Amino acid sequence: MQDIPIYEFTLLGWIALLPLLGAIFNGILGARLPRALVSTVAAGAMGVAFILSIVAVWTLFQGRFEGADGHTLYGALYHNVFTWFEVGSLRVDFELLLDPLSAVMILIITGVGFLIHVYSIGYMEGDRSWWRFFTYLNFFVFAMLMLVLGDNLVVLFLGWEGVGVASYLLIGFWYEDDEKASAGKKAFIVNRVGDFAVLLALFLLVIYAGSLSVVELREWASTLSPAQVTALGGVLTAICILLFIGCTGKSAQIPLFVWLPDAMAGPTPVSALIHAATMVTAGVYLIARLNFLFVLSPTAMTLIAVIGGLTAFFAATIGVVQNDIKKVLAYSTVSQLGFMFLAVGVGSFFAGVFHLMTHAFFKALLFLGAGSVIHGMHHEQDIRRMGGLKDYMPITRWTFLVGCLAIAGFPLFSGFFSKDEILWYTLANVHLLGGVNLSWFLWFLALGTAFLTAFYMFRLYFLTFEGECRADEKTRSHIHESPLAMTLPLVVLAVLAGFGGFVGIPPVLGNALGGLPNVMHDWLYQVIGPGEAFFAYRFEGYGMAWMSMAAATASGIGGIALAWLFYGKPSDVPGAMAEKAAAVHRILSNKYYVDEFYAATVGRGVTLLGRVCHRLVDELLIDTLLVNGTARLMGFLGSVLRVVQNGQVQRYVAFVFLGIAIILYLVLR
Amino acid sequence: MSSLITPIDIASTLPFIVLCLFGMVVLLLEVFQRQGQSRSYLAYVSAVGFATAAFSAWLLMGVEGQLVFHDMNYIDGFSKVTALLMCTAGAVTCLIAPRYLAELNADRGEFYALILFSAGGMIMMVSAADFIVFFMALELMSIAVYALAAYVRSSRVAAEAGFKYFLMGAFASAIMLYGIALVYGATGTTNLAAIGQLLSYGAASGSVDPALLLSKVSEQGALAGAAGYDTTTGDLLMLNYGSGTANMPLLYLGITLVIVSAVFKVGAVPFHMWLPDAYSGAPSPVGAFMASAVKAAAFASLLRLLALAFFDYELRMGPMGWVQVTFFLALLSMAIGNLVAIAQTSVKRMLAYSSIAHTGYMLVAITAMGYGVGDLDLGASVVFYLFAYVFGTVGAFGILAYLTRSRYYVERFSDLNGLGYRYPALGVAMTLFMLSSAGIPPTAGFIAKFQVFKAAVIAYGAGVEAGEPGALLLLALVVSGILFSVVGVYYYLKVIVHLYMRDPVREVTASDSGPARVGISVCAIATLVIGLFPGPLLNLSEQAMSQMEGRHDGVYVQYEDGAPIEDLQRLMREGSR
Amino acid sequence: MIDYVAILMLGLVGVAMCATVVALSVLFGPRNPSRWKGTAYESGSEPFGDARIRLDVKYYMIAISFIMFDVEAVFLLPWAVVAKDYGAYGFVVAMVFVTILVVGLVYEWQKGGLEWD
Amino acid sequence: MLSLPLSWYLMLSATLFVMGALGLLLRRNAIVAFMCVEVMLNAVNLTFIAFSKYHQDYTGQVFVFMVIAVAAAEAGIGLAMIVNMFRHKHSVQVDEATLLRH
Repeated sequence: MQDIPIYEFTLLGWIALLPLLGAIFNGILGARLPRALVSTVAAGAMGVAFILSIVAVWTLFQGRFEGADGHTLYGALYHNVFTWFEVGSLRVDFELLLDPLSAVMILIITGVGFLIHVYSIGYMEGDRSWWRFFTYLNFFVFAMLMLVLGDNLVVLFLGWEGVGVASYLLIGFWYEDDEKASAGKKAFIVNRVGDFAVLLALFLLVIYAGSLSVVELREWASTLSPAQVTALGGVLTAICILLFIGCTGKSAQIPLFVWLPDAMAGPTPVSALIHAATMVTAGVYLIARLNFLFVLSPTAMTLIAVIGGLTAFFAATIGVVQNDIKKVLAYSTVSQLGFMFLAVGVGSFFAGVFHLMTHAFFKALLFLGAGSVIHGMHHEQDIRRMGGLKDYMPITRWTFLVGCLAIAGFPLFSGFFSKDEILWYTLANVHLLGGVNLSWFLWFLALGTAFLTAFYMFRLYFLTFEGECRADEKTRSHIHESPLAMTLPLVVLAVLAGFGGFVGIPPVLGNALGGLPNVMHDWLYQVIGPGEAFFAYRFEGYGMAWMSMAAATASGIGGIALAWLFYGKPSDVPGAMAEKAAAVHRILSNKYYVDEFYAATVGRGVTLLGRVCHRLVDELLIDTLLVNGTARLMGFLGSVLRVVQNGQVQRYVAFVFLGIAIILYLVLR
Repeated sequence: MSSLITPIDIASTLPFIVLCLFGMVVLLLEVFQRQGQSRSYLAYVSAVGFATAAFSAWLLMGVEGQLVFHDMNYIDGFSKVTALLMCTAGAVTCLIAPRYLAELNADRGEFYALILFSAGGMIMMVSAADFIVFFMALELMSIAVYALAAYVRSSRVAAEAGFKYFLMGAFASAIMLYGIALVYGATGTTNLAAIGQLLSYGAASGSVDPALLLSKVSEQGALAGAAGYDTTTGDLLMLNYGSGTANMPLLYLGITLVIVSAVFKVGAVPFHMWLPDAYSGAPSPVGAFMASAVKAAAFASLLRLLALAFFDYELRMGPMGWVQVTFFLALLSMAIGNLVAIAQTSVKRMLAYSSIAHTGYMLVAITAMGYGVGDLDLGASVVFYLFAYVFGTVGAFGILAYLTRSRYYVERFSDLNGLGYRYPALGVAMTLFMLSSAGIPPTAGFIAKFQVFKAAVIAYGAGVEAGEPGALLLLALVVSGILFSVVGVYYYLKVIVHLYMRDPVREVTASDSGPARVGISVCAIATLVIGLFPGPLLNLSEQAMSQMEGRHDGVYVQYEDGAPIEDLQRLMREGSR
Repeated sequence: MIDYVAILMLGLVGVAMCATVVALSVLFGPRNPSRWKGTAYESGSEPFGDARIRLDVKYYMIAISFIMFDVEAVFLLPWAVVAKDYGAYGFVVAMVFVTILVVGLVYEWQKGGLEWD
Repeated sequence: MLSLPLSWYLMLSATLFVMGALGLLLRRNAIVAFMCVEVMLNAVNLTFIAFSKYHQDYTGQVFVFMVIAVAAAEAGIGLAMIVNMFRHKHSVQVDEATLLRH
């Protein structure tokens, strides 16, 4: 493919710098400044960064031209801050690069980030160390921008570590609670396990590609002849799988997904920004960024697809049995991330990034809505003690509903388009090592996931907003709609979640509607085109595409219907107000009856499966064995080994002798 | 007369001379000042001394590498760069010391004199070209540090630490001496480069005509000492070069003993047991000095020894080579250091064990350097690591010293609780040092670890190409290294957690001492700046390695026909396969 | 054989002289015994009791400074042997060496390392 | 003038060295343990002189001078250390110095 023109663009530096400046300012002075100023600085920095990003992307868009293969190309903007270090052949530039892919990312990061900053002003009101919160938040955005803008993988790794640190600090934000502090620690350490794999991959790239700059790596990969590819096959697969291990840590996939549910210990805006919209998608971004590398290793691609599919399904089953409003969303995030990895695994990097974007919209919306609910219910998170909130907080309710429809893939809502794309490519791809059978398997898995997603999301919705309020008197008397600072972002996000999907109309629909273009795909083509061109897809014509879409829609609506069946029954009978006792009784019996029915049918299987996954995989295997187990083992070993040091010099001397003896045996044997 | 001391001799040892002069001046100032007056100004005097020494070392940068003092000493890039390192460490130590000493009413001038003398010893040691000078300098360094360890007379712990450190140190130097004696016996010279040449001749001659070889040997002026032996006395299987070094048990015993005692000084497992006691028992500034300057000097001299004397292929990779030794030592050090550090409750002891772990990482690079065809330039990563490590360590110990008040030592983790908010700058600095030690970007430690592991991976690649045995083991070493550094994050994080996420258990008020603040901030800034702009320092450490005089891999011996020593080594390698 | 006669004679003469001296003192010497004269002479200190008496720390101090300055002879002796050949140059070098020693001595002196009490 | 073969000297010095090392390992009295280190140093001196004679090369003997000086210095510092420790715990038993451990 032809090489891409690159233009110097100094503004990029400022986009990344502004949040950092905000963080430094608040970090040093924040404690002594009035709250208003702190929040203004923090949110202001984000706002300006967002505007600058729009300018930058617009500039990129202006630079478009007709590519050799008839597609529109946009080139890239770069800004070389400085040369970080240069060792022999390896030269690491601290260089920021803006191409269509990173453009999408920075728009999401700064845009959604800005909204969430505004939201936080309302949500964090009255928190003791408010300045600390905004410092961390700004620092996180800076690190995230480093991650997506860095042209060199070492810079990317810097951001990769930075977001880890920021998320650690923010999860443990309310560190007075030991459980929350340790949740932060868990997240950080699990992520480090993934990071070491990434480091190894970088080393291997240094050896075999001789560079870590994405641009140069791309050239290197494009110049590889098939013979070389087969020769390097093992190494390439190793690199890709190592990178993917890093992604499973950062993006919470099997087996390292365990930290994300615990991460809900952090403030809700944090969960929205870091653990739904941006940081956790870093893995998907990395793979899309290096698609030219991954397509060279079908093994890795297959692995990614399978892991993604499994994660999506199992996380969904776990989500079904959660009762904490944030836990449900957490598991649904894991599940949706699984979807994205499924997408990139089957070679449709576009679908992955597209779903990344729509997910950023509706999941941020859902988290913020949940936050608004928690705010209104005075930090009640158990959905069994909610219900009927639609009367108390209408805005939250409607926006939340939009979010639910979007994630459930209800037609013409954003989630519908992206999810359909993923399902279609899963079905149509032919390059997975498992062959067509694997494709079908993954397709059904994804279909089931779509169904479950719709089900538990609307279970959540009905239990929270519909029906009678099950909160106690005291709480109920205080329930209120959230302030404007919180509802405004909700509305904006609701609009995005509602209509955001139309930028990526799938060909099948576009064709039917008279050649509507898939804007998103054309925009991203420059980055992911070559990768996608690598694969062929079966099914000429649109027949199967319609089938897939119909199936997806059906499963989504089916899930909604089932949830309504179980939880949406109109339990708010008019007479309820009259005789409360009877009403309460009826409600109770209703619930009881529903649960009976639920348990008697599909519910039991799903519940069981969910429970098993949760207990077995999550708690036992990961929590106990991998994380705590390892930590304990290390601590235990340490405390055993230190006993050897009994303080007697002569034992030290003895050890020296022992060492010398062993070495001499090694040497002179 | 030929043996006169030339100006270049004096000039090239200027840093050493400056330090010793300042040391003596400080001593005299101390004794001629009335009792009871504050001695803290001596800190500035000795800081100036270090600055002067560093400056003179920097002035010498122009001088091209050469042998001085009758082949006793090198003036080369390596010695200069390491001298800069020692001077920095010493200066910062002197800055963090005075208030601490005053708090423990141990405010006496000997402290600074001893620091100066010991730093002089280090500089001499890393520039030594001969075992005699090497040994003298080593002792000059060690003896001064023994005294420093027990410096605070009122402290039982310090007395015990000093005694243990001394006993183990003396033991180690006896072992090293015995090793040197055996090597001297095998080669007939104590000149490092000459030993290197002779040993590779000896190894090489397995496939080359001994007679020819002997004529070559006796040609070497530096090797006049070796010309005296006769091949007929076969009563010891040491000097018959005709059959290679492979059958020189005493020689190998000697080499092993020398390397072991050098490794002892850097505190690698299982020769590490003195280290935690010494570091944690000694007063914090001394701990800083021992953990930074002394360890750096030990590593630098280890590099020098291996590169000059023991870098022959047979000695490295042969069935009795030292690479396998460093391999196991590195693995053990990383494992034990990191694991035991987790179980510590005292920050000082945690730092001590973590420095053992750092030793392990650096030994990984040394193993890589010696592996396969052997690439001495990979040693640059060690030099760079030393810089990063020194700043982090001195800074951390310095903060402990900064927080220590009379009759209240800050040593346990719980003592740091909540200090991050109480002293923001201090908290940030400590966080930086911990992140750097954990190897998290954008601090110096990350680049350092990156360099070290990269060196190992490169050596692995080269080894695979050359078809060396067990290249995969090297990769395994890297993997385990990175894994253990992941483990390490745990206890470094613990410090940050205590700084920011625990509520204070008791009132800790820092002794706000100006010089200490300066020293700590220098370290903090250096840690960050090196992390962000490592370029210059990387080049400097590359220089240090590439400009090391008498490196064994260089072409320093020519035959009449001009064939370099490499031919011999290659022949010998093929012979040994 | 005859050579050994001389040695024999020498021995005999020696024995004879000792005997003569003792005999003379017994014959003419004055006699007034006291218990102090009866005690053994052991350089002033009491020869009885445990041989492993605990020595005063001061002894160690003196021992330390003695060793320090004693050993320097090791370096000055070879220099003295060749001092002629090296002339002024050698003298200067040796003086540098000695000066350093003197600094050490001054330090110890001022610190009071040389006083017994 | 009969000359012993080099190996005899080496045997002797090696024996001395090992004896010193074992003493350091086994004797509880700090002063004795320290004297054992001195024994090791002198064993090394013997080795040096033997080799120096074997090579007809004086480097070894020069080295011995240095070693003697260093040994003296170490004797000084060592005695000081022991005295210092004695001041604190009124015993010079090596195995009683276990304040620092684990």
